[in-house]
Amino acid sequence: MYQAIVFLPLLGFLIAGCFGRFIGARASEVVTTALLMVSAALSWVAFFQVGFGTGATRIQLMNWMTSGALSVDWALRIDTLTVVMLVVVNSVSALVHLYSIGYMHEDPARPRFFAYLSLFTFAMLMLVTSDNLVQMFFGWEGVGLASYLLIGFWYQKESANAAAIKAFVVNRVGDFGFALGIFLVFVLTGSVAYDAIFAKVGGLGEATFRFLGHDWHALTLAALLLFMGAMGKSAQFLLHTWLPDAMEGPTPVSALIHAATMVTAGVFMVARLSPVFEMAPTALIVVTAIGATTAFFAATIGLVQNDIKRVIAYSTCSQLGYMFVALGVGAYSAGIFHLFTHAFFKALLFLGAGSVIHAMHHEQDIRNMGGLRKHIPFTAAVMAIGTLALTGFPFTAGYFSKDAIIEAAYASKNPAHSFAFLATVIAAFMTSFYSWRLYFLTFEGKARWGADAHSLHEGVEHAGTAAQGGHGHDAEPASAAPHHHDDHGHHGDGHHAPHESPLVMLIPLGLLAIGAVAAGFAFKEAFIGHSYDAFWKGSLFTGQGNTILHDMHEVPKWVVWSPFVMMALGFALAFYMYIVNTGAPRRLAEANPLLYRFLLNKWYFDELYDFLFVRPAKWLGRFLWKTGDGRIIDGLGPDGISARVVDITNRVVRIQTGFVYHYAFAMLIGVAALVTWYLLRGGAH
Amino acid sequence: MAIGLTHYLVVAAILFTLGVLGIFINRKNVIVIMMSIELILLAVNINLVAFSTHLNDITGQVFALLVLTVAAAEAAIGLAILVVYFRNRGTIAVDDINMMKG
Amino acid sequence: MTQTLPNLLNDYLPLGIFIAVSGVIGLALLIAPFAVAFKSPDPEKLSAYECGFNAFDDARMKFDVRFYLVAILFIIFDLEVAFLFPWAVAYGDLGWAGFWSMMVFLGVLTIGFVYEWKKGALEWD
Amino acid sequence: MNAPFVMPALGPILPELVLAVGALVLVLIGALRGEKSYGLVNGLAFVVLALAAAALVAQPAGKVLVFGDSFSVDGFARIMKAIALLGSAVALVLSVDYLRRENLTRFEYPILIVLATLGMMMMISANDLIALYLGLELQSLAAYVIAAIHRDNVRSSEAGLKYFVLGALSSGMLLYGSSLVYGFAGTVSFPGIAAALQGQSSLGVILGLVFVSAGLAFKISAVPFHMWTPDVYEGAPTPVAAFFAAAPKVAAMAMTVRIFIVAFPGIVGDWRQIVVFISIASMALGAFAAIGQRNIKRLMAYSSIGHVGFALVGLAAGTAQGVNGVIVYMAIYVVMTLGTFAIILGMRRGDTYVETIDDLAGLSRSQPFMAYAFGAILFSLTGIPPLAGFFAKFYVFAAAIEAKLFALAVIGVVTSVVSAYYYLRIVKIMFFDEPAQSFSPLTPALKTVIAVSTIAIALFWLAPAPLVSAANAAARSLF
Repeated sequence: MYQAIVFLPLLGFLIAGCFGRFIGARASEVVTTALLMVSAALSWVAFFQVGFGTGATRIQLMNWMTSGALSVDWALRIDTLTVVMLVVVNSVSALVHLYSIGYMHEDPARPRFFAYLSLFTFAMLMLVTSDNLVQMFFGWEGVGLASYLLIGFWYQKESANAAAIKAFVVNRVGDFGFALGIFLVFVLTGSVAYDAIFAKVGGLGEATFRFLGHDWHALTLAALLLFMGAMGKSAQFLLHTWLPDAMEGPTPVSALIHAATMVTAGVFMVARLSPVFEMAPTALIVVTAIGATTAFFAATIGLVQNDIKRVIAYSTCSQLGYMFVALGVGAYSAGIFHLFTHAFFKALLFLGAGSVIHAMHHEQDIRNMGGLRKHIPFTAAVMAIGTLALTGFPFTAGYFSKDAIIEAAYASKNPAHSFAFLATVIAAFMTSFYSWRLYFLTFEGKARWGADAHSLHEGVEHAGTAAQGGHGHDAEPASAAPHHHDDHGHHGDGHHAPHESPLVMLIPLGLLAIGAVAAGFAFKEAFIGHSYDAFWKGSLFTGQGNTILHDMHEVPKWVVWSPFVMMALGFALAFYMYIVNTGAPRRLAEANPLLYRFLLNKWYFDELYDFLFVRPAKWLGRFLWKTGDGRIIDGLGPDGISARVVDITNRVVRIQTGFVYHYAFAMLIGVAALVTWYLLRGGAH
Repeated sequence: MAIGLTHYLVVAAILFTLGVLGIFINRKNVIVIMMSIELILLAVNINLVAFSTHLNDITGQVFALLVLTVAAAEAAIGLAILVVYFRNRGTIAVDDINMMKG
Repeated sequence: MTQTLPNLLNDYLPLGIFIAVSGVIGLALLIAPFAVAFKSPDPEKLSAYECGFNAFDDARMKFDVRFYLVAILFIIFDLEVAFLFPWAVAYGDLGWAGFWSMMVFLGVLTIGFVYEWKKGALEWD
Repeated sequence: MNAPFVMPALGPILPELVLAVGALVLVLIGALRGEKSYGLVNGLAFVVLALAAAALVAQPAGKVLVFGDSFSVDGFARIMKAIALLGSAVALVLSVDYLRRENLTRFEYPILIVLATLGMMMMISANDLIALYLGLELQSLAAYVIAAIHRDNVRSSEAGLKYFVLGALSSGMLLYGSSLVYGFAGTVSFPGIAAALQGQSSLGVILGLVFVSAGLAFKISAVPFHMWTPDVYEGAPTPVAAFFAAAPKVAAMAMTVRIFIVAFPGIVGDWRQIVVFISIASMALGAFAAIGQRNIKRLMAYSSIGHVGFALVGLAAGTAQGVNGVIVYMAIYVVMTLGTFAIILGMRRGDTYVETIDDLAGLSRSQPFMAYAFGAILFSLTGIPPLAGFFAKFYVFAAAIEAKLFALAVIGVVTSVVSAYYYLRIVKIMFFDEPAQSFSPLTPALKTVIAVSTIAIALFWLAPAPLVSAANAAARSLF
């Protein structure tokens, strides 16, 4: 059964990828979606079997490679943590597949799209079922690759390419740390298999590792390096810049990859390696601090964003920060629980946003929406549910998981806990504000897309998109134009009212809405409540002094109430500013122009990186190359190193003069250097 | 004074160095490079024969004989390539052999 | 190690004599023709050699690249034949295996020869 | 006095015999049938290579020494020979269409390839310095000629000339080193040298070793003996560059590994420094110098320099695991390189072959198959999992870490990140730039080579075990 869960998406990928052209788009959609459905159904079976029964197991597929002391098996590790992830990944993926049938129905490259989606799902499953670090790294890179392909799916669009490359490059930074971390763990424990690592790690508490002339606490260093990988993948503070840009991809992709699954891989990894992190308290402080910073920082940016998807993207970033706070303070189960619930409501929000975009003829700016509830009531309803869940309205999914994290942050003994508590509570307020702001601006109030406003806007918008190759629908490939939207009218002269999306898109929304409401309530006891031990069965490790799960239930009443109060305040403020007194936001922005601009420009992070890395690179590139070459390298992304690289390249290439005697001279120098080296060294011994 | 192994080795080393220097100091004529290469190989042969006598082991001389014949083949091929090159460029000045660089 | 200077020079005496003798012989050979040679040019002596060179010409003149070819072909066969000498000397000890080894070697050379013949490398034109 | 001269056993050298006799027969056929015989000779050359491969596969396992121990047939030799034969045969496949279009259909070409392959097989099996030198020269002499095969092209002849001059210098250095090693160890046989040294190194031997390494480094084009590579790759006709980049590298690497591991096992500490130095230098130079390149053949030259550096990381470890890494690396490298060159040969508009990177612009739209295959190969060359190139790097780095060469491994990882720049730049140009004029359709031969190599690269992760375990056994046969 577990093999089927993991390999059915691969099968789907192969069918759609290799034969998509022959069997046609419709067949590709049906095949991949059906396979995913089966996989998802099996995942739920596995979930109940393992979580509430005794099905934890390890399935050896094959010996993958053996090289000296290193032996890597290819095996599926099935425990509670795995099945939770299986459920999340497969459920969301199946629904996204289904949804995409409707959302992408105009795109000529659908087989490719569905193939990528299935490929991504397979890689993600590899990641979550991994039995050792190498296998995890493998899945880790696989999801990165699939994400790269999906963000750049509309490759005719310049911004999509830029975003794809940015995501790729930023993730490479994290992956570099991750790879080093794996090496270090291997050096320390002599193995990459989890069981062997966990067995050995207890005895390594005092081990040190000499690196760069300094003795480091080995496990702390390893944990920090691994966490660096998590920061890249999960878009944490400093390495977060790729996530909002990744919204250039099709909306279902955003829902699947950039909300529910891939970005949570970092959280999963830290939870999976909890025995390592538990032994490295310093690393946990860093995890907490970074998580809290991200939660706060991303929320502030979310306050003023106007693109419907970007708001949700920053919200994702912020929620991921919550999860890391939970992990950092040792409440691994709370982090995973939030991951679980977040997958439902965030996917719901994204898919809902997709539905809005679909209805609005590819409009993404919430300032140009409003009053949509009357036109697309179902979407509005599910978005409201998603927003409630996100903001933590009592008894929705977010209420249980997010409050648990805030309580854990308060109860923790982690030195960074008060900062984490403060940051998460304030972020809860901001979350509530920007979520309701999004909702109110989109669905309530006066319609700002009326004939005048819209046609004016549309002219601008479409001139813009036409320049990029005439895309519609976030931006479809040019080949789809001129597009006839049979089901939602046409553009240009005259305006047709927004209308509800087709049923194939509404079903996933409905299902996710159920999840967003019920997931918290139904599984609270199992994840973080009294049946904790029976449910997790040791798949999450907590150190002996770690009593956080007990402590978090003993916090003062005001702490328990604080998130609710914050949520209510946020709601009230949003209601006031966007329903009651709609002039207030403008006045506020005008009163604090600096702050407003600071937030609107995302704390100027892109500009800062641009200034620190990209600009010098460009300058040096122009200076050194004088010709158009500079563009090519710099086009590769925000990389300050590229300037150094170019510099070195030029020196190196200058040696290659083309003269035979210079070449011979180089050889002679080489020989002479080696001989000299041995003569000197010989004198030394 | 008995001429010992060391003397042969020193002569060979000098010849070898001359050969190597000839390759990259000379900027005029590729033929000189060919000669330098022969010089290097001859230096090697002196080494081999000297060691062979010193060690009282025939292998060195066998090696030398093989080097000699291979050197002939090498020279032949070198000259052939040089002729082809001359036909195309009309020059065999070492300084002119730099169509490709970077 | 602690040789006196005269002793050191003594060691190099044979070398000095060698250089002196070679110098004398070289010079003698250069000068002798002026003293003893007949100088009676006639058309036969002044006409070009068989290879097409003039009898009296700049020694650094350019000459036909085909000479290279002939020289190259010669040197290859010449040097490969160098293997025949040790083989002939030791022939008695080698037996049939040795005989056939050399025959194979000569066979390979012959194939090379056939190739160059058929390619026209032996034709002047 | 001497033991009677007896005929050596010929069974173990059957593959070499097939190649040698085959080459001679081909020369005769070519000579007798004249210039028109290219097609026939080319076809027969495949037959000869295939027969040699068959003879190789049919050899029994185990280690045999023949010709007075100067020729070793062991597991290591067999696997490297198999890779080299494969490389040569595919390079020959790639050449056919190119030669026809460029009017280079000379029957000497396939013969020279066969002869060079014979030289490589000798290099791989050589168990003493003489056999090593002869094999090396046989391979090199053929290679010099092939580089200049385009007689009327000034670049090709310049490539040949440069290759020859520097190659001759390097073999001179190798010989000089050999003579020193012979003199100070008293023997030319590799095991004999190991026995004579007894783990001690004298200055003479070290000096000899340095010169020998210089010669070897030239053949594998490792820095600072790499300078010929870019010029020769650029100047030589593309299929020739493909040939140079694949099989001879494998043979030279095998020879390097064998001489270090078999002849100097006791003084690992001494030669490791040489290997580490040239490995780091090669990785770094390969990564940096390739970035500014416009000509894709030049770029591949630098790329191959870098890859040799990575393979040397495994050798630097000096362990069976390291050698295992080298074998795996070279096998995967050959597949990737041949795939790349097949694509470069596909860069053709009508009868004109182009070779600048800009010509690839927008390839994903005009020739999606080519673009995606090339993309996969480039990602693999970068070393991104799950493609084969990742495993190649993984094994050598793992071996280096086992051998406690942490700095080397870290530098390797860093340079592989740097090298990602220029590989991904090509991806960017292919997928995101405005399309250039599109290429003519691929020939079936190219298509096959591209498809096979891409599939091998993309699906290697499913079953790395056969190659790795074979390499493992082969590596152990040296120790």
